[in-house]
Amino acid sequence: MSQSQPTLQIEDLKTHFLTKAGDVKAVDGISFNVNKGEVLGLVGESGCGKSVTGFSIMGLIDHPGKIVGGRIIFNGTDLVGLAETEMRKIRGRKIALIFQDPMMTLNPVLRIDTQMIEAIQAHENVSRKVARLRARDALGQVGIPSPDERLRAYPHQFSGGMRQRVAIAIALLNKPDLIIADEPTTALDVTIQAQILYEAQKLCRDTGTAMIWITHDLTVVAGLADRICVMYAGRIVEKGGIDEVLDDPFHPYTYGLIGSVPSRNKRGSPLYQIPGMTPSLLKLGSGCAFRERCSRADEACKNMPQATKPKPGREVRCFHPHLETS
Amino acid sequence: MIVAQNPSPPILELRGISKRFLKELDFAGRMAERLGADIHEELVHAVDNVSLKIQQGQVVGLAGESGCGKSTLGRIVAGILDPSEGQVFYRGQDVALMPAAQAQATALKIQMIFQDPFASLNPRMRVQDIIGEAPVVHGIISRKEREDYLDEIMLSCGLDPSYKRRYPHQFSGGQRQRIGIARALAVKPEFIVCDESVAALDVSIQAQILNLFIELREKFNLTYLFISHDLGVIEHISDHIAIMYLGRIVESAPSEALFENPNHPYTDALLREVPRLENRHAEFAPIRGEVPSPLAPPAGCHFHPRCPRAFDPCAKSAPQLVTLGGERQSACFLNDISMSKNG
Amino acid sequence: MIAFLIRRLTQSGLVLLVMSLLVFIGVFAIGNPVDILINPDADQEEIERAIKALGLDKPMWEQYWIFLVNALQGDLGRSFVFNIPALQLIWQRMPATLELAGFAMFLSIFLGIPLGMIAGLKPDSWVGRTIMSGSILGFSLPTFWVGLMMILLFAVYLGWLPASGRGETVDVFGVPVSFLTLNGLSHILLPAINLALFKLSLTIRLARAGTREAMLMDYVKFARAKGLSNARVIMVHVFKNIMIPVVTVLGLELGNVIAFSVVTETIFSWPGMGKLIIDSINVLDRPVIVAYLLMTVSMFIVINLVVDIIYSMLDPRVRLGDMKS
Amino acid sequence: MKIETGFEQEISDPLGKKEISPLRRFISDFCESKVAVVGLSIICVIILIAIFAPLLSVQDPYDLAQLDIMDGRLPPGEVSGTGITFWLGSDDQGRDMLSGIFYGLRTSLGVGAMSAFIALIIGSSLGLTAAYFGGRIDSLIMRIVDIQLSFPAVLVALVLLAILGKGVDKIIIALVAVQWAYYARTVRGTALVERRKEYMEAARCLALSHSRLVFRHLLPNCMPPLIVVVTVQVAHAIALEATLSFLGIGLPVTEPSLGLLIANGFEYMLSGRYWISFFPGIALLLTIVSINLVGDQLRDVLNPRLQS
Amino acid sequence: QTLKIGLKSEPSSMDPHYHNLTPNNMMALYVFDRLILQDEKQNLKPGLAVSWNNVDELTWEFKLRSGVKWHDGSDFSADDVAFTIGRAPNVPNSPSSLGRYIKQIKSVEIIDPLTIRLKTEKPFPLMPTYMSTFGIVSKKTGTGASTEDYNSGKAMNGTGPFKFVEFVPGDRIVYKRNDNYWGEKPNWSDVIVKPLSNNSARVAALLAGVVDMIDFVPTSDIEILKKNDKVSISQTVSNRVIYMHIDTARDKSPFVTDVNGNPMDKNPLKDLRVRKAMSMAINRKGIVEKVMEGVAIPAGQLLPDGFFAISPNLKVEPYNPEGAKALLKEAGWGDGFGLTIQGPNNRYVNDAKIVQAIAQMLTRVGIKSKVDTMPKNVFFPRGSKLEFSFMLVGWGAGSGEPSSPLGALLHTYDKSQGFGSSNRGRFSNADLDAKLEQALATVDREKHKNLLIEATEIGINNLGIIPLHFQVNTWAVRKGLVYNARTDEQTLAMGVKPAP
Ligand SMILES: Nc1ncnc2c1ncn2[C@@H]1O[C@H](COP(=O)(O)OP(=O)(O)OP(=O)(O)O)[C@@H](O)[C@H]1O
Ligand SMILES: Nc1ncnc2c1ncn2[C@@H]1O[C@H](COP(=O)(O)OP(=O)(O)OP(=O)(O)O)[C@@H](O)[C@H]1O
Ligand SMILES: [Mg+2]
Ligand SMILES: [Mg+2]
Repeated sequence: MSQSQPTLQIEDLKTHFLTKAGDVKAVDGISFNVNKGEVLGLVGESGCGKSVTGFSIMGLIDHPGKIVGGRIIFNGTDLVGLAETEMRKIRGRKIALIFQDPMMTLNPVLRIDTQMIEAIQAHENVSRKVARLRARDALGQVGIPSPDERLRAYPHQFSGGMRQRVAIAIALLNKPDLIIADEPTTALDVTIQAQILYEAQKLCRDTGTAMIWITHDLTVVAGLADRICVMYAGRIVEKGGIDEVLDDPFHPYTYGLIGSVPSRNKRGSPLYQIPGMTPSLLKLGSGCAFRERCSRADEACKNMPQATKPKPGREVRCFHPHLETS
Repeated sequence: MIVAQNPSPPILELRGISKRFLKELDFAGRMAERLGADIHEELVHAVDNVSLKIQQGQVVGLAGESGCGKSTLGRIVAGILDPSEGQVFYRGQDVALMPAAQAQATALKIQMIFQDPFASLNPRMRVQDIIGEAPVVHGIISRKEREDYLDEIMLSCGLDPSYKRRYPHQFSGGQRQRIGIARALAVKPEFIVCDESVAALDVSIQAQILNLFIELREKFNLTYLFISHDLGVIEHISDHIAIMYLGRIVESAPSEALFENPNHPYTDALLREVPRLENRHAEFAPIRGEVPSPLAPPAGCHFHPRCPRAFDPCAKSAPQLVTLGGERQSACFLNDISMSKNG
Repeated sequence: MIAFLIRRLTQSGLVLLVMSLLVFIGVFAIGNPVDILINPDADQEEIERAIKALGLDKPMWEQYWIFLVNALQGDLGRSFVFNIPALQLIWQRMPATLELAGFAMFLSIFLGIPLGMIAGLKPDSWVGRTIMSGSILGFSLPTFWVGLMMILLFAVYLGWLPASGRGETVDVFGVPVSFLTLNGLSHILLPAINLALFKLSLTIRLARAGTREAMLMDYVKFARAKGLSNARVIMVHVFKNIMIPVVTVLGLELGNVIAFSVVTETIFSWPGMGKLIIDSINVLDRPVIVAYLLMTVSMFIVINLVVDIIYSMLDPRVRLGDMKS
Repeated sequence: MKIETGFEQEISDPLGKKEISPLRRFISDFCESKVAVVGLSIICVIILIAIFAPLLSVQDPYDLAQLDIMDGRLPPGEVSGTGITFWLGSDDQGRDMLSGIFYGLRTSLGVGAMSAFIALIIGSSLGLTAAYFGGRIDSLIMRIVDIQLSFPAVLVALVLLAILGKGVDKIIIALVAVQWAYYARTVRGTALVERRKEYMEAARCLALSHSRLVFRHLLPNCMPPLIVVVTVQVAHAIALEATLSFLGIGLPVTEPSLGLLIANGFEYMLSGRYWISFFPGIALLLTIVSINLVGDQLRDVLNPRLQS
Repeated sequence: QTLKIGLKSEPSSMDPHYHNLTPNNMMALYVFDRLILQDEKQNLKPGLAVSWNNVDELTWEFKLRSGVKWHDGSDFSADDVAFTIGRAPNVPNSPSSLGRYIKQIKSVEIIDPLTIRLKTEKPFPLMPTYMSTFGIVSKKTGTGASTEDYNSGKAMNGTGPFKFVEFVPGDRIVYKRNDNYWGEKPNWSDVIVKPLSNNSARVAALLAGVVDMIDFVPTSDIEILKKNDKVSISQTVSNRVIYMHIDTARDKSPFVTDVNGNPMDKNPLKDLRVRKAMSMAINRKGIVEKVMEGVAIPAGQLLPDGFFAISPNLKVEPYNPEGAKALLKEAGWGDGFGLTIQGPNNRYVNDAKIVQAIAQMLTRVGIKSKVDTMPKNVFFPRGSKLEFSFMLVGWGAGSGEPSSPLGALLHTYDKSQGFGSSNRGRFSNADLDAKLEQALATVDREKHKNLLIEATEIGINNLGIIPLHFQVNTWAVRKGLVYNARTDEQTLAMGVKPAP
């Protein structure tokens, strides 16, 4: 891997939602890099701030939300505070987003071709005809049979898997440098999920596009990602190479997460169980957010642990990481 | 001796169960059809001639892709839907032929736990009513015993009894699912149908609920029909697994045997696609195509258009589910060939 | 499509039949129009002669039967009062009402949708709040009261616009319309606004709710993630989606506009069908009442049909064949 | 996917000690909008006025013996022959406008609420029946609903009242006739959705009786949209009654509702005797606007799609 | 110069013989002259007939005006009159024909083109009056013409002061001046008549200058219009008496109850003393002042002063509630009884309000009264079916003399002779019947008049009806114009002149 600058570099990003009930610190100081051609897995439980991270990068935070700190350096430019017109040029062209629910992301009342062509014409001054040809090619690329006819269809005429492929095709249209995939297979069957994963993998390999794959499903990340970031309550608690983290988790949360995935060798026996439930992001104290559920927590955890690098390429935020097992 | 060889009947047996959903045409529709409009009655074979035996204390997993009829089958078992054809036997007795009182008792013996922790609890009832309504109505407990009984049930489902005056929305997803379980347990069931009961939960919560299922099974001597499309979960909890494809069971075997050595090409493909923690940097090799519409399933073996090993007879007739030794059953013509080769 | 049409036609036929019967019985129950129509000076012999002349001496069922047989041949009877075919009378008045209703609809759509969208995009701004407060007022004010106030203000105190009547008309394809001349326009403005007020508020609310809902949808976010400009997102993605409820509801409301013109026409002396029906009810001119109701119902049926077809065009998920009613 | 806001989490935090019933939560949501709260207060005041009208009024405006035509059309503040001060003036029959408005509110609200209530009972029973049993019963009821809805309310009421004649009971019948279908449609719509929800299946699994299913499980969950429809329809009914009174059919003249008071005073508008029509008009406006304000906020609060 | 008129009631047709209704008859006057015309006080004056007299008791001779031309230029002659007399009673589908005014004519005899004789079976003193009620149409254009032909203008060929231009129902009727008119030529080259049925809208239209003249100015607006310097008002008492009709015939009357509202077997209204007490209880001046805002005249008989055959002996009943109570007591109703008063709410000026006011007054003397007003379409049929006990009605004597109300309201109900057709109280008095019938057979003007006065006195003194007031009709015109207000409520462009 070359030593060139990473495609995306996030430094201490903070995105808060200033609601009436108080500040929701959905993303609270996260940093990570994504390199060219790399798949970064971003995992964590529901509500931990994965999607907000993705939207922060795109500059699409919903109303009470605001980036309150940090930098998002994409190809050398800081996206935080970039003018809306500049940001629009990056969205969809340099960075593409794929959503979780394929039923909801395509506008039900517009034809597929309209939705694809507008994505091209938003960035390039090309004729409809040319744009249409490109749209057709993109559909073919994601394995949709007879793309010419399918262009004229409406989203509801597609099955869930097909729709997700259309979404991927749209993401591909402008050959972006980075794709943010926000749980794109969560709503799909295993067999369809496998097809989507196959397309995604092929894509990164063929085009060298970098990808952030957001999911709560460790097993998916295991097969797809090169590196992994584990999020908990708005912070990244652990990151590192996929094999290292999964085989040898440092953070008690990662440890528990991996333990709670049913798998062959644990059949019939009780799964590892993280007690309690995800805390409300509104009422986070100053200390480690996981301490209420953590078996290793002690007085020290009432303070916020800083990221440490117990091993090269690994990073963990914990006072009592599972270092002894390694 | 003879008695010992003839064990008690399975707690639940399905024989030739089919369920068809028919969207009939009204008068105008029929007229239009006569006039040559492109309108037809739509017939969905949601469940097609399914037979299955479940022994007391077993956990039977039912897996398959979306729309293959898992939930429909589960509902038939739970008595929410009536089968179009076939019989359901509970402890050897045909449910349809039971006298009313017994039928009701049986209905209570078979309970169901649902997928959506939000939709499966009545948002306008307090937890105590959700759990306590049916036992009081059916005279399982008296009104006076209710409080104690509630505490007991809630505790065994890992719920704090002091929450019983709350409404469902005041609970997290995992807790809601526990309330659903408590509701089912409150009528003292013997058999529980779990329809995707953990699909909507986060992994950590999912583990809690799965553990609870395993715990309760031992504590109350329950039998589960565990429906899920997540083979990892199925594998974890089930003793025996049935794989469905487009309304039919294509393979049914003890879990170990099934995962070790899948017989049906569909099972095989499915298992290979299950993402696992151990598979890093996987090469994904998906089955092409998607589940066909149940409105117009392919002739013969429903799987043949997607099957890498399909051959002539597959398109012509549907293979029967045959016993392949032990408790394994499979419905594939390839077995005929291998058997004839062997034999 | 064919099934849909067959379903509609049978249903409509039934509705018309039932309705004509009900109205017939109803009007029969109210009384005998001759008592009102006849000059008070007339003696009993004259009254009887008139009853006979109008065919009112026959038993009701026979009258209804005669009516039905004639109706099937397109003859809905003659007005007792005007002695011209009831249908012709309604045809004469219909363009005025349709013009008024159409103009009102035009106002409510072309003002309502943009206002509603603005309110939906900025629900918490003062603009949004003002629009919404206005729409609540428009929603609440009884039409007749507003009409009176408008006459009082614009016609009497300010003297800007005429208080009543239709003004100059120009024939377009033989149909007189008034919005093409300045004088005609000035006449139609007040009644049209009056009639439009309720629908305008309704449109604003529909558009606002639709916009708010659409803005929360993933597809809007996805569209923005594609790098589309705000204008395109709103004008295409949001707009097309809110058009679905707006068109359906407004289409159905067109019927109501036509019906409510009864009130507006009474206040503004607009020479349309609404005034005709009130007058006809007042003098029990049964053929006109029945014909009017049959006509309006037929009009509703046609409107509903068109609305459903537009609906199925706007929303590709909908198949006409599946629609029940 | 449900986006959880911090706000909701706080309330629903199961670990927290706070216990908030749906009612409390609903009230707090409702109070978010100041305008709606003002609207609600106005409605409460109006209802109180309506209930206690006989105590608040200096005169029984419905008792002809208490009216004297010689006190007719006195401007606001004048004193009648019998020494009563007409703070808002009097109408042509010598009716104290303030008392008239109090009683008129009583009649208008009564007619609106009563018709909405009866229509609610009829409509929702039919709607529930249609949704729960489905099939032919459903088609039959819904076809009738469609037909009813395809007639504009004013026309139906107009024709009906022309046939029925005058009276509070008659106008209630007419209003019920034009309103029931809205309830039936609403209830059926929600009931169809709710019926398919898993909690209904669970209840069936528990072998509960049909009536328990319908009335304890299904009906309460159909209430939110119904409540919205009720508020809107009460407002509509009041406005429609006023319109019909204005057109000269509906209520008896000696017991005027707000609409009739307005209609009576309308002809005096141009001549400067504004008070006969103006004050009841304001009362009517306040009533309808505040009901609608409340209904609006209810719609927002009860609409699951807009709820965070 | 154009005159725009806003009318309360629109004619239902242009056909002068289709519908015997004031708006129709009045609009017909614009185009079609009559043999005899009525001036604004309803006195007869020559129209197409210059003179008329009795050849004998049973024969009337009319001398026709010479040199009169139809609008199409052809000459007017006796043929046209004969044709009209043949057509008027026989218009197909007429809801109310003019036959009533013609059926006494047994035969028509044309003496020469300008002389015509009408023969009757019995002496018929009202012949000239009746001949002033319908327009004469041209035989040439009228032959075979249907009502539609009149509406479309095809058959609108008259001799009147205006020529017909167009009729747009609900919107306008347009005329232009007949420059060859035999009589006084109107001041207006064009007349546009607009129906504006809503009272306020009509006033607003005048104030906004949309029309130059309106009729039936609502009483409530008269004051302000009088003060407005852009308009002026003209008023006159009308031939319409507003009265209460009483169920004097039945022993059990549907809306009479005892004090507590329970049905009663006795009908106090049969007792003249009770009726007298009711009449005394009514404050007519109060009604006129407060309800009618002064725009009416208290009534003591069937027609106001100045009309033919007015009784000098009948006076307006003074308001006397104490006397009324005493009288009620005397009649045995000292505790009062219950009564529902019915009335229309869209027929007469302030009709519903008058009913309420009367209910107030009766309640005050112990007759507990309720009010039930209804649209005229419901009221009249029910009234004619004798469903009421005490009701408010009005009667306009189109003929301008009392035989019309006497015959219709107070004569014993007699279907065969056509008497009592509107006698909704079924009052019956043999004396009155005899006097009236005799009057109607007496051609001698003075005798005829005295008989009518006697009949009127019998009817009023027996309180077959309780007269309340005579309506005063009000027109408002733009400043600069004057209108010669008419007792017959008609609004004629011919009567509108620039102010001197
Ligand atoms: N519009 C908003 N207003 C207030 N809070 C918000 C908003 N959007 C998100 N949040 C908060 O931000 C936090 C993170 O949300 P996010 O959607 O990123 O979670 P996630 O990790 O993507 O979860 P999931 O797996 O359910 O998609 C949540 O706790 C949520 O409460
Ligand atoms: N009430 C119904 N009416 C018509 N068709 C139905 C009905 N219920 C189910 N079906 C059809 O029957 C088939 C099987 O449905 P079912 O819900 O049993 O599938 P499933 O395996 O549970 O799918 P999933 O994993 O998505 O829950 C589907 O094609 C579905 O469309
Ligand atoms: Mg997310
Ligand atoms: Mg399912």
